[in-house]
Amino acid sequence: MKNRIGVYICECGSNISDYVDVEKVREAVKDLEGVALAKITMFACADSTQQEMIRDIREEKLDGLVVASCSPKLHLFTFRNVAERAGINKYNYVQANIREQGSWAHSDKPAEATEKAIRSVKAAIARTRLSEAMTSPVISSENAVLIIGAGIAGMRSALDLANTGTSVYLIDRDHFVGGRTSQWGEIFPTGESGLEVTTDLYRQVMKNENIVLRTGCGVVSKAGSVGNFDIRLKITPRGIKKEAAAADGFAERLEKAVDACPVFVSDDFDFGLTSRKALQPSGGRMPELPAVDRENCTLCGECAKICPGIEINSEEAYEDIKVGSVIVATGFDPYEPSKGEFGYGEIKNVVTLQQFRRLIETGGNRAGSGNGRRETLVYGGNEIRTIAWIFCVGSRQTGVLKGDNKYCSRYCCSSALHTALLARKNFAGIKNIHFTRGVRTYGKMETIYEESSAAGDIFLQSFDDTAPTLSFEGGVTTVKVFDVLTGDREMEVGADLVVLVTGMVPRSNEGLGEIMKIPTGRDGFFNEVHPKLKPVETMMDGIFLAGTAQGPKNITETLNGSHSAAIKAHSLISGGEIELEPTMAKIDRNLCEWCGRCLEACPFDAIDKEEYEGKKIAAVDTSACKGCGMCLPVCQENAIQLTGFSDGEIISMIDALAE
Amino acid sequence: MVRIRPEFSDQIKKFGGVDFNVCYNCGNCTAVCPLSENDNTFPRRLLRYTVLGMEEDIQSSSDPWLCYYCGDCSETCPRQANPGEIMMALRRYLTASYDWTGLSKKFYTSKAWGIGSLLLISVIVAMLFAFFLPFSADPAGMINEDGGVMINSFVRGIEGERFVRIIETGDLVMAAIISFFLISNIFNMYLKIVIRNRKKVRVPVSLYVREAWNLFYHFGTQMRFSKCEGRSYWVLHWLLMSGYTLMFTVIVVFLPWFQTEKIHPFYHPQRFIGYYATFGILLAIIVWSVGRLRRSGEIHKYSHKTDWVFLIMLFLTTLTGILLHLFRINGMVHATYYTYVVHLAILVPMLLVEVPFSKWSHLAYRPLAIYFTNLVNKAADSGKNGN
Amino acid sequence: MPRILVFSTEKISDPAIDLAGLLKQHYPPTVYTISVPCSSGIKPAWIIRAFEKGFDGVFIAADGTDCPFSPTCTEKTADIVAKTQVIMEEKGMDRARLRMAAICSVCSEAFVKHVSGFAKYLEGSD
Amino acid sequence: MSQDNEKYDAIVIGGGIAGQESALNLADSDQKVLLVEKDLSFGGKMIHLSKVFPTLDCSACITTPKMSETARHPNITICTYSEFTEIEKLPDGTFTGILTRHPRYVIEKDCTGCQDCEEVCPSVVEDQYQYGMVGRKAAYVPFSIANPRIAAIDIENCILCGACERACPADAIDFTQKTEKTRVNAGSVIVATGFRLFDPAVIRKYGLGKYKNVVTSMQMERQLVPTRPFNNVLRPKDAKVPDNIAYVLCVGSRDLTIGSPVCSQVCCMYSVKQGQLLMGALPMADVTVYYLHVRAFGKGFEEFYQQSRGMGVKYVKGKVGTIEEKENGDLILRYEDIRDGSVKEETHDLVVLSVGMLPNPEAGSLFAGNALELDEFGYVRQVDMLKNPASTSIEGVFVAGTASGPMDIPDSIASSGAAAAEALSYLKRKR
Amino acid sequence: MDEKIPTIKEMKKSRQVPDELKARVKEYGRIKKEILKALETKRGTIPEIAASTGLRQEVVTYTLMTMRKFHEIEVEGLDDMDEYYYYRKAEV
Repeated sequence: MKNRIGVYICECGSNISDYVDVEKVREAVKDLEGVALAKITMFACADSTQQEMIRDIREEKLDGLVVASCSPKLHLFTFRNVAERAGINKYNYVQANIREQGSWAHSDKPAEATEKAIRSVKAAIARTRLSEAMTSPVISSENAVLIIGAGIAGMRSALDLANTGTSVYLIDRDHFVGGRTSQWGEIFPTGESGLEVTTDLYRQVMKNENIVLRTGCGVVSKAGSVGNFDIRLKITPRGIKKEAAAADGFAERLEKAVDACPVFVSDDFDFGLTSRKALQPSGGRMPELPAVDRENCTLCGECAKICPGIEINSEEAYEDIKVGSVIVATGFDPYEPSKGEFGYGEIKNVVTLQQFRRLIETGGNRAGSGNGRRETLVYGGNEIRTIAWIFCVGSRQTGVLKGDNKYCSRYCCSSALHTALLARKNFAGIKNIHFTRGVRTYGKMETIYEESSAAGDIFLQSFDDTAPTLSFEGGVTTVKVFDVLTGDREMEVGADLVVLVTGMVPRSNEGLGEIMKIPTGRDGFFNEVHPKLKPVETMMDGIFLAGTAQGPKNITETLNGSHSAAIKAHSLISGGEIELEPTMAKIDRNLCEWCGRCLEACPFDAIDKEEYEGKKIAAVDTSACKGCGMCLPVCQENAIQLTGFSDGEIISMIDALAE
Repeated sequence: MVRIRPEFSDQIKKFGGVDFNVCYNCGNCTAVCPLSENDNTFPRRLLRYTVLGMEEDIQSSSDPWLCYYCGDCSETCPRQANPGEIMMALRRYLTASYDWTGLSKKFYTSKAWGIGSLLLISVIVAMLFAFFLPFSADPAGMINEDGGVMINSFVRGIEGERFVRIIETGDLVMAAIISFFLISNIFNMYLKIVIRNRKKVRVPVSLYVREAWNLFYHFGTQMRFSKCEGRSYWVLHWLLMSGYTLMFTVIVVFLPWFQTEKIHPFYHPQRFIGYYATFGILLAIIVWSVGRLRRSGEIHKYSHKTDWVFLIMLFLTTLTGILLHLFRINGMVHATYYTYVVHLAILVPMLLVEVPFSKWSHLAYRPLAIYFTNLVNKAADSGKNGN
Repeated sequence: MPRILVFSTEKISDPAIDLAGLLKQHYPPTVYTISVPCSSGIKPAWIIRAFEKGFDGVFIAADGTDCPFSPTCTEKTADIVAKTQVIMEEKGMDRARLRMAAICSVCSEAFVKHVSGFAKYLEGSD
Repeated sequence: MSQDNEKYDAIVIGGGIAGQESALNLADSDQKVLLVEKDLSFGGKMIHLSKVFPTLDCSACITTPKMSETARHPNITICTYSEFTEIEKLPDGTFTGILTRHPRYVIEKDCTGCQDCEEVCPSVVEDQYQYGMVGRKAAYVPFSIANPRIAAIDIENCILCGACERACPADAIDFTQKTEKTRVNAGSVIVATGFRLFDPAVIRKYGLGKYKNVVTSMQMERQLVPTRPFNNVLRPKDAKVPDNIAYVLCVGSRDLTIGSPVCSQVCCMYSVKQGQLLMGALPMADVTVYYLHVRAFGKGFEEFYQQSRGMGVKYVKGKVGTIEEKENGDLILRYEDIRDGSVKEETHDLVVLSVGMLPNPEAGSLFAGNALELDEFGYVRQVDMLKNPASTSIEGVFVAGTASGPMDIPDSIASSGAAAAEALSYLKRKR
Repeated sequence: MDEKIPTIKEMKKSRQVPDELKARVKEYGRIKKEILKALETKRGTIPEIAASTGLRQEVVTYTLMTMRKFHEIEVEGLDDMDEYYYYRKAEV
């Protein structure tokens, strides 16, 4: 209980004193219990007054401070600072707002404004008497970060963090890094290939001694909280000894071993366009080491007989690491159309955008007559000239399009048009007909749209109430649509190839969301706390999102998010300790009868269960609690208090105001 | 059902379409066009037909003729797709598509054909004079009492009145040829715009009569053009059109009255008409040539080669006409006669090529298109009201 | 004049009440505020206490959708109101003496309207 | 010019949301930051918005806490009403430039923001923060949630009557203040100069300025804010409550006639948002949006757009060609309804032009000799978009937010994170 | 506190007030007076005020809304058609 409180009533020039009789206020409070002095000042915030307060606090041995002046929004921190400089705890300072909520709001009724000011100051004094000295709790933190996913997002974040001295564990489920970007070929706007970009990042990653890269690696479990996460990793062996690759003649022997491998699987790097063996060479991907696909390997041993260095029998390994923060960069999967969706899987010349990308990249399908210096594009043995592009497959599923993906996948319009232009540039005689639902080449990407239409690409459009239809008759694939741009008349195109412009869905992540306890949104992607206030933060303190794990993005946008996640993680943990808000829920251990309601109410997962004197009670995870107080009203036993807003403080204020 | 034919737009590029593929179908052009109305919305729809290769829809449309190319659409087009120029190109394309001989298309799309045909006719005209109407060697006595050259008396052995009759006959033959082609082309146009539409609309005969006044009204006034912003264009166009038509009528139908030996006083209608037409035509030529050279304003940004041929031919005709007049009133006998032949050698091919097959044909197509459009629209309206 | 206790929130509704003063938008001077971190952390006991101590009405100026802590703020605050109103009815109080509304940080006009209307209501019901 | 060079780790030019976010990120990583804002208050454009899409939370509720956090941060120094120019790179990789502080003729530390000066000032000019819809005084606090919330004297419009000086209870008015120039050094520079709003007066066929009931979307934005210029959403001509409002999209975007080929990314969504807000503010009103393509591409945008359709906002595909005024101030919009291909004329009583973003030309002139490269559209060139998106043509200078191209708020914030992260890497590398 | 010399004097030495600005301030004052006169006895909508003062509607809107901002004018209800608000002089 504070007994020597100093009260300062500010005139604010005349802004307060014109309407509030400050002398009357002083009279009313100067003799209250606990008040050691009460003064009137012309400008409480003036430097000289601040000095005077400090002097008073020291000389009069004050233990609490009340300033009745403007809104705390303006000067709470000024006077907390005064308190601190004078040697009393800053939380023993309380500000009474008698300007914005006093003299100004009630300038029409000065007498009542004075009355309100008196009560407000009394309430502030009452609160100060019960105020607790608080210090911000500090927890230690590990200056290490786990980054899940070594695509462009994960590698970017890893490099940022490592460059600023933080240790990074960069893991990827796959045996090769680069993620979706490495599959993408030439990219707008610079024309670099995705593989070039990811290889460059990979080289930087390998050079950086602060980064530990683990491929074939996933998260098994997570314990602990911000600053101190305990993570268990599972590492699937690559099946190749690193040293072996350096040996003479390895490349030839590997080639033979791949030939000898009897297992054919669809090559997901080419989105199923080609097949590969269970023993996969890197094929230009990083690291440039082959890997054994454990899921499909039959352990026949044929390869190992030919190529020493292949170890198909090595065991899975586990590794426990301690990190201060986690960045989730698990990326996206392209939407997989269901069988029969726009002819997919039923009509043979229907492919997805991603497959088409690989088709024009691989070059393996280039053949045929050639027209001048350019080759023709061949798919399934047929020359491709007219390509029908069907947009929004797996996105914006509203109206006649059935499905759960209501969102727009953002990147596909620009990407499809860029790809169509590439096809036009690289192959002879290509004609592109785009069946759109309104082209969404936002920002500078509008220039791709302009370029492609200038080149002669044709755009048709339907609204939600209709969609293009496909038919396959007599060896000809026909796409039809009622075209909004031509007075809703039905248009048809005979297409050599149909490309379904498929959007993004969250990448399957084997329950990572549950392990990390981070929520997903309606669209299935991981959700940030708030798109503007906390755009890369998750509800779990210390766990951040980077890249398309959060939602559809293009590469530049992905990089922006990755940089942001990295610097947020860095500023959170690099100091070695984390300062927390002192306002926090506190459990009265004697009163608590664990019912779990507080756990349910807490938006931050900051309530744990613990044993106390033979009973189960709630415990507040101080590193996660944000002091919102949502657990307070749900507690049947009134066993929770919020520091700074305890029952005592609030009730004393209510009483003072009601008096 | 419409089958998309992307290659069609390449064809229209030859008729002068520029950059129209960049159109993103915002409809701005149609909305700013003061002539675009409910039943006939353009230019976007026509541009769209072009991009998609909807040839039949284009051929049965009268819309390109309803456009007077004020340039507002192109000027305000956010994608700079030159919608106005596509209407121009489509007018050329339609002129070619009405022409059953196929010559028009050749003139428009081939430089060799375009210039070759003009040269050929020019040479034929010159040859005709050389063989059948050779010059009299003696300039004496060719000056009349006014001191001017006797224009009709320079052919050896043929006196003035007969000469005029011969030239008049030639004129009428030429007019017949022009009319034959033009009228048959117009019939073709009628088939495409009115008859093909029959599936949808049947036009009652009475309507043809009731709407006929429109034909003359629009031909005479070009009133639609004046709805476009910038009235000066309309004035200019009207001056040219009226001057040209006057001249054409006077020369073809009233030659004996126009081409007299006597030089009338300045205020005589014969001379007055000549001066008026010369002024109108010359002014238009100068303004448009300067415009095209400077590429000022939307309508002059792009010039098809036939635009230049047209302007040059018209200019040469006018120039030789003026010279002829000057030489004549100043009594310069030889100069007058040579210039007379040169004048005809330019005028005749211009009329033969331009009137039925090229630019000048719009003089007929435009008012007819309005007429046909009114027929179809009114028939459709009464059909709707009747039902 | 009826006395009203307003529970406002530090980040969202408090600035709106300040703004009302700044713009000289008057409301009854018998409206007092206590500011808390989030409107979904108000204990029913506090509200009941206010009534018992003589306040005629309690107004919760809630965060609404602008809540910096959780999107569930509105429903949680509504739960508190509902729960408290049950207690009020048990104690024989008019449940309409407790009101809530979301007040965004610049919604000063809305605040003034709400409390003035509330005051009028309370005056009438007295 | 003072001799003592001030030194910082980073200078952030522009105090909008991008500048604040960049500064906070760097300051949280223990870098000393100078935030330079040319306006009287920082906060940028965002502080003036109503609610923001697609979450519909109020812009001020998001911005003001961020502003106080920035203002309070021990590692951040803020200079408002200031410019940082003539920047040069030194051989050691650091930067130097001139910080110019313009006089506001008010002593910052003494002003309490009481607005007594405003009350007595007789000179009224158009309030730029209300986009000219009402007036403000020549002695004024910029806007109610300004930071710092203190007064300034607009000397250009001051009639030198001295009333403000007499009225100020804190003796904070000081007409003797002069422009101050200081040389400042920093390890790196972040350009967050933001964008310029397109001025649709140049599109004469829309009649902005001539027809008083044609307003810009920013003016509508202000009308929808609780601190709005009028007592409700009203027509600026005769203060009538509008009941049939039209939005004209792509005004100043995707339009080569005004030299702006790019899509502004935000106009569709803010129009969708304003439509929803208007439906709330004026329940009887009809809202029609004339659009080309609805670019609802971001997280939650498409859903937000569909929601507005569900609420009854009408969407018509077609660009408005011309606007004409009727005698009663109503406006006739002529457009082609693309779906049925007909030309239509529709009467509305208020027309909102959804104006786009243009590059802020200031970004190019910050550096001595215009050394900072711009792209073909006039935005700051991003030299490595596929690996380091915030990097510019000068190593050590980074770009955040709309200085590099049109962006919405979440994208601006993300790009500011990138600028801060790349700047931090640069600073660590140079040390 | 010691008597301070007003700093405005200093400013007046180096600065002239343009006539155009003086005229504008005067004009605003005139319009303001007109509006107040129109509202002397009864409330009015902006078209009504414009009609009775002969000022252009948009000028009345701008000035009246500015006056409202500075608490010189208050809003008093909506007309029967729900189209125009009534405004009156603020009670000071």
